[in-house]
Amino acid sequence: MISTKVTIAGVEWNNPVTTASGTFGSGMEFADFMDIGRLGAVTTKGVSFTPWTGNPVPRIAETASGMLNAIGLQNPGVEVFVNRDLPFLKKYDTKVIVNVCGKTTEDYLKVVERLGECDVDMLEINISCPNVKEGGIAFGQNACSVEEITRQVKKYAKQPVIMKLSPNVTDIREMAKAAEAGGADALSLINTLTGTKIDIHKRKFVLANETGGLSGPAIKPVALRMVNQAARSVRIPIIGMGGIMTGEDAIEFLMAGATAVAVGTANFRNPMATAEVIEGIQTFLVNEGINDINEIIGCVN
Amino acid sequence: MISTKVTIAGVEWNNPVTTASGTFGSGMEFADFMDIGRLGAVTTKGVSFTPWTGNPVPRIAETASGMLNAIGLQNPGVEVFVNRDLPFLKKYDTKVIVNVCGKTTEDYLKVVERLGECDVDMLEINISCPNVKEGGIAFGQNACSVEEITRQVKKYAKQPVIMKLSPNVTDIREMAKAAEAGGADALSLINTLTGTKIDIHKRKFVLANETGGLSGPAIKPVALRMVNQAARSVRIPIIGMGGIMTGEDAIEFLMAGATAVAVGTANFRNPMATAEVIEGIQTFLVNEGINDINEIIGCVN
Amino acid sequence: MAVYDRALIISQAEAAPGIFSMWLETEKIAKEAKPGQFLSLYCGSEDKLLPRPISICEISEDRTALRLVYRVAGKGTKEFAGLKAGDRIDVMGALGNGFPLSGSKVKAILIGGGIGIPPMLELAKELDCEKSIVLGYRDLTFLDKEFIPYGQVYLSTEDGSCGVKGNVINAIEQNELQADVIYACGPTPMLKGVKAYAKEHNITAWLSLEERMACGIGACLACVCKTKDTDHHTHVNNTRICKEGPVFLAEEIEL
Amino acid sequence: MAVYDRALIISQAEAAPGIFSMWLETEKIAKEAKPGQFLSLYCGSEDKLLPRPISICEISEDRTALRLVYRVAGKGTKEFAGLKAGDRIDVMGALGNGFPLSGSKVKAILIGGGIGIPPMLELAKELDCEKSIVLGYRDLTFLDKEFIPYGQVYLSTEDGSCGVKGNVINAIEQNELQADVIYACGPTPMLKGVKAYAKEHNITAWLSLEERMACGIGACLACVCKTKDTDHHTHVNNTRICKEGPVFLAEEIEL
Ligand SMILES: Cc1cc2nc3c(=O)[nH]c(=O)nc-3n(C[C@H](O)[C@H](O)[C@H](O)COP(=O)(O)OP(=O)(O)OC[C@H]3O[C@@H](n4cnc5c(N)ncnc54)[C@H](O)[C@@H]3O)c2cc1C
Ligand SMILES: Cc1cc2nc3c(=O)[nH]c(=O)nc-3n(C[C@H](O)[C@H](O)[C@H](O)COP(=O)(O)OP(=O)(O)OC[C@H]3O[C@@H](n4cnc5c(N)ncnc54)[C@H](O)[C@@H]3O)c2cc1C
Ligand SMILES: Cc1cc2nc3c(=O)[nH]c(=O)nc-3n(C[C@H](O)[C@H](O)[C@H](O)COP(=O)(O)O)c2cc1C
Ligand SMILES: Cc1cc2nc3c(=O)[nH]c(=O)nc-3n(C[C@H](O)[C@H](O)[C@H](O)COP(=O)(O)O)c2cc1C
Ligand code: FES
Ligand code: FES
Repeated sequence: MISTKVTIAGVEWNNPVTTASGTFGSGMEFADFMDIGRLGAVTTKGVSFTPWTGNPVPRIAETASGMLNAIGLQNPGVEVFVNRDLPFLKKYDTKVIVNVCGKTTEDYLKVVERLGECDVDMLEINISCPNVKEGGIAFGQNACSVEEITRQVKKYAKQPVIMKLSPNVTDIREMAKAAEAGGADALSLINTLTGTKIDIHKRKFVLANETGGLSGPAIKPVALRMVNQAARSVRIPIIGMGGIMTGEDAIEFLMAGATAVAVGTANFRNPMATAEVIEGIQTFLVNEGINDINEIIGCVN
Repeated sequence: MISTKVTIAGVEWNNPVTTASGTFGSGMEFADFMDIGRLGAVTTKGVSFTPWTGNPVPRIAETASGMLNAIGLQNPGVEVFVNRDLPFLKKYDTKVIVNVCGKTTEDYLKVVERLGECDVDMLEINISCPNVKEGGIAFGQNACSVEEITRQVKKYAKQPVIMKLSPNVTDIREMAKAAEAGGADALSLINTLTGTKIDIHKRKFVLANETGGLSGPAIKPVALRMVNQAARSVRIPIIGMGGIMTGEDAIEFLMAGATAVAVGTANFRNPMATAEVIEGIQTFLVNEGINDINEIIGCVN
Repeated sequence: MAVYDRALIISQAEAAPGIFSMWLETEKIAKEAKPGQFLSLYCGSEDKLLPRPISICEISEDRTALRLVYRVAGKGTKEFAGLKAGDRIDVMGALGNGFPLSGSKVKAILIGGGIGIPPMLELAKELDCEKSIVLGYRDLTFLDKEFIPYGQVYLSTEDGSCGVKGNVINAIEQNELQADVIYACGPTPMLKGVKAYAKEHNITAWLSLEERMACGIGACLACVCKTKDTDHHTHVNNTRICKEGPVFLAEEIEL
Repeated sequence: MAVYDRALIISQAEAAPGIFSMWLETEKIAKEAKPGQFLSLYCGSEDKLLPRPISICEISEDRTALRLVYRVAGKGTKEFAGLKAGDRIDVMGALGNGFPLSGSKVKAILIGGGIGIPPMLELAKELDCEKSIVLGYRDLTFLDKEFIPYGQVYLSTEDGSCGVKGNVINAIEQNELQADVIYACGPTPMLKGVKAYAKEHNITAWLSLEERMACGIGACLACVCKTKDTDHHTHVNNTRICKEGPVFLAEEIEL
């Protein structure tokens, strides 16, 4: 019997695969295509305290082996999440990770506080969204503010806290260490790389927001490098993501030092992508004669 | 008659297309496939004072719409360059840009000094190579050291100085401004993004150097964003690069604010890539009824 | 319920320069498909990740196959145009709400503009009432002959080479067409015109919208359009075109 | 001189499980090609940018076509295996130096290991001297029958299912083969063994090396191998396999 169980900040997942925030809604729409209960965890779209309208359209653009998005964290707010989406998710045998966003520290804390009353397994704090003017990435590009917001969130959080880091930094190790110093229970990375695209016939940016976040296989080499650097710098577990399309891609992240992985953009190419990643991991373990997935975590280091 | 002439730091190029350093050797090998004289400028592989051996192999790996390289700046040193490669390049009606690398500030200055005696049109100072342990990127990730090395180089340089910036930074605008403050005549960006790849069967990094620089269409959105940010932050001209495969790609960089562009990884897919980019630019100008390429530079801003 | 399928291409032909007509065998999707719904088509080449939304143009009588008519607009549609009978393509569908079929008592105008024309064909077949069909083109026409069995067809072309010179509204006005309900699909400027026209004449108008999509199933919020009222799902004045649309009552959305 | 060509695929067949044999019509390249040279093959899919180096296995008698024999090792070779007669593929060649042909007076051993076997076929055809041909396989053999006209063929397999159990050196020793010159292509461990054997027996050995390539023409310095002496081009102890090689005198390089 092969074991794919992993434990992140005391929470045991059936397998190391979750969804990347914002690419899977709250799971409802994907339930037509796959059994959500097969996932190690579901990570929700970013949830703020009040409803957010997001950015004007066009919000996305395709790029070579990647895509840009500037959704701008549109979401119905934490109350709708708690009353509509959470009960849906709780029907499945999977962990629930709520991705939290805010424009000010207070915003984050109010959501964290509200979720403290709910049956949620983990919190993922998005301090790295490149698509909102205030908050988001501003918190994630400076080691002091990463440490400070982590410390604040930890004060209020009833669940283990995953800090989601931005790749748009000179040294990811500093940010990882700052989050750890602030008390983070785990890290997730990478969020998207800021990029843009121009419509040369219209002579303007394709996205209404001008810039957006680059995701997909294009960024995988950068994501893997950062996950590896972070894993070598901190003791807390890491959820790795960025361009994972297959089980083999996921294995690369595990070997680089991630304890779990998230599948994002791949969901748009194939709504069964997460299930196929789980199967691909299992096939690899069988073929290589590995009995416990934990054996390969960080094995390149 | 359509004009594709651009002027960078007082040097007039017949068209805005050059080669990205390290992807075209000193041009000799590509002369079998195209007329090098058609290029606006040839940018050479990095040249150091003494011969460099570079990194162990494997030095490259393919990634989705991109590649990783960790050549490590192998080169025969400035004397061989001056005596063998430069005379070859001077046979063509194109500008010659020499890419300069070093491990210490002194290293750079010695090369710059030696080239001052030579018939070279411009110098490109590579302070952004992620593949050498000392020098390279270390200079390019901190605004103070960018400004300082620029100032030093400018003291010794007899030719206009282009500072080549690293994308592995939190804020490219700071680096651009620092180079401008140090006296740079132009900027070029982006160099490669640091990334990695793992061989899951061997359970080790694919590259002997562990990490390498990511280039190719995968990074184009990031490159375009940084070129646009830099163009909005400084007054000196910019040579844009990162994933340019076609004339349309080049036009995107010009519209983002670059005065010229460099074609790199595309040369490996197609040895006539630079010539085809030049033709593609011309076709676009004709189709859109643009008489002077300078009309579209920075037009999205 | 939307399903993902590896559909078989039954036929592929160039219907007009740059416009292709393709029949797909996909019983799972065809059996419950409705006019105005669309499919997500996936590219085989791995550098293109996002699905291409293409409307259902016709549903085969035995409901095992779907016809798509599409214009080669970029890299993805170019790839599709290169596929041949016997090849397979990944598709998801049927997506979106589709056009609501009004009863047989009403008078309807069906308006298609450019590449918004294809979805009107299945609608024309299924709508059981008096129909005027107005098709607007830039210059070259396509698919227009196929509408003849289903109603009176009026054409407009920008260059006047065929039918009324001008746009679809010009064609409606010049032909003095009357209606209780309008169904329209086409470029945004046309839809704006239709919305204004319908409001002025107090006609119910159903508009089919376009927007860039990533998931196609309502999960990513890429494809929103502004709404007059707060949307029941998003709780803001924004609704998902791929899920709540692509067909909306003109008065409920902002263009 | 190397040229870039859009070659026509004349035929493609699976020669053994996972091993494909493809004939390409490319007069420009074939007319000056030599055994031991290779081609860069480009992928059609835009997500794969780097060329795949594949050795010339045979040159047609009229020098208009080339045969390549390759193993499906990853994404690129998988794409090539899907091409059919009549399709086209971008290629560059002929690249590298090729094997130097020794005169007719000598005794030669040609050694091929695994997917290093194909280039030995054209060499066997062109070498005009007494030849022993030693082919090493893991288990399943391929291409071995085609060598029979050109010399005495000896096989080795790791599992002993065919020929000598063991490697090519075991086959040489067990068959007591003698030579003045050795030509070898195969995996690095095999080449190391050949180098040591040649040194011990004082035989001139030409080895064909492999390394990851980006440009294939000597411009990028991706594909170097360590050399005993300073290389004339690079001025360091590193030489370009794609340009100065892939064939080197064993004593001049470090493995
Ligand atoms: C609901 C809906 C129904 C449609 N029905 C049809 C139809 O029946 N026939 C037809 O020819 N076209 C239709 N379109 C437009 C069609 O989706 C685009 O022309 C197509 O996606 C272009 O893809 P490409 O790869 O050729 O272009 P590229 O420019 O290479 O595409 C790049 C990206 O932009 C997206 N994109 C580009 N143009 C559009 C567009 N106009 N709308 C939405 N996304 C776009 C692509 O899907 C892709 O993600 C429809 C669009 C929508 C939203
Ligand atoms: C001079 C030379 C001659 C060769 N001749 C033959 C031949 O005749 N028949 C044959 O089957 N194989 C030959 N090879 C090996 C062949 O190049 C690789 O098997 C092939 O490139 C793998 O590509 P892929 O896309 O299937 O694998 P992937 O793993 O998807 O390739 C990814 C990248 O790695 C490179 N790569 C992977 N393996 C190798 C390798 N062993 N050597 C060099 N680059 C590699 C690819 O070219 C590509 O850039 C030769 C290699 C060299 C250097
Ligand atoms: C459409 C879209 C929306 C996203 N929304 C969020 C979000 O709400 N919160 C967040 O932390 N990350 C968000 N992300 C980032 C992803 O969770 C993930 O970090 C990133 O896309 C890299 O993974 P991938 O390459 O597998 O997509 C979003 C990404 C995409 C493509
Ligand atoms: C194989 C290789 C070698 C390179 N060597 C150098 C170099 O010597 N000096 C330098 O400044 N940049 C070097 N670069 C970076 C390129 O000049 C360029 O900045 C980068 O590749 C992005 O452009 P591209 O995507 O068009 O390749 C190298 C890139 C590659 C792929
Ligand atoms: S495309 Fe994702 S919500 Fe409509
Ligand atoms: S592959 Fe570029 S030098 Fe050999």
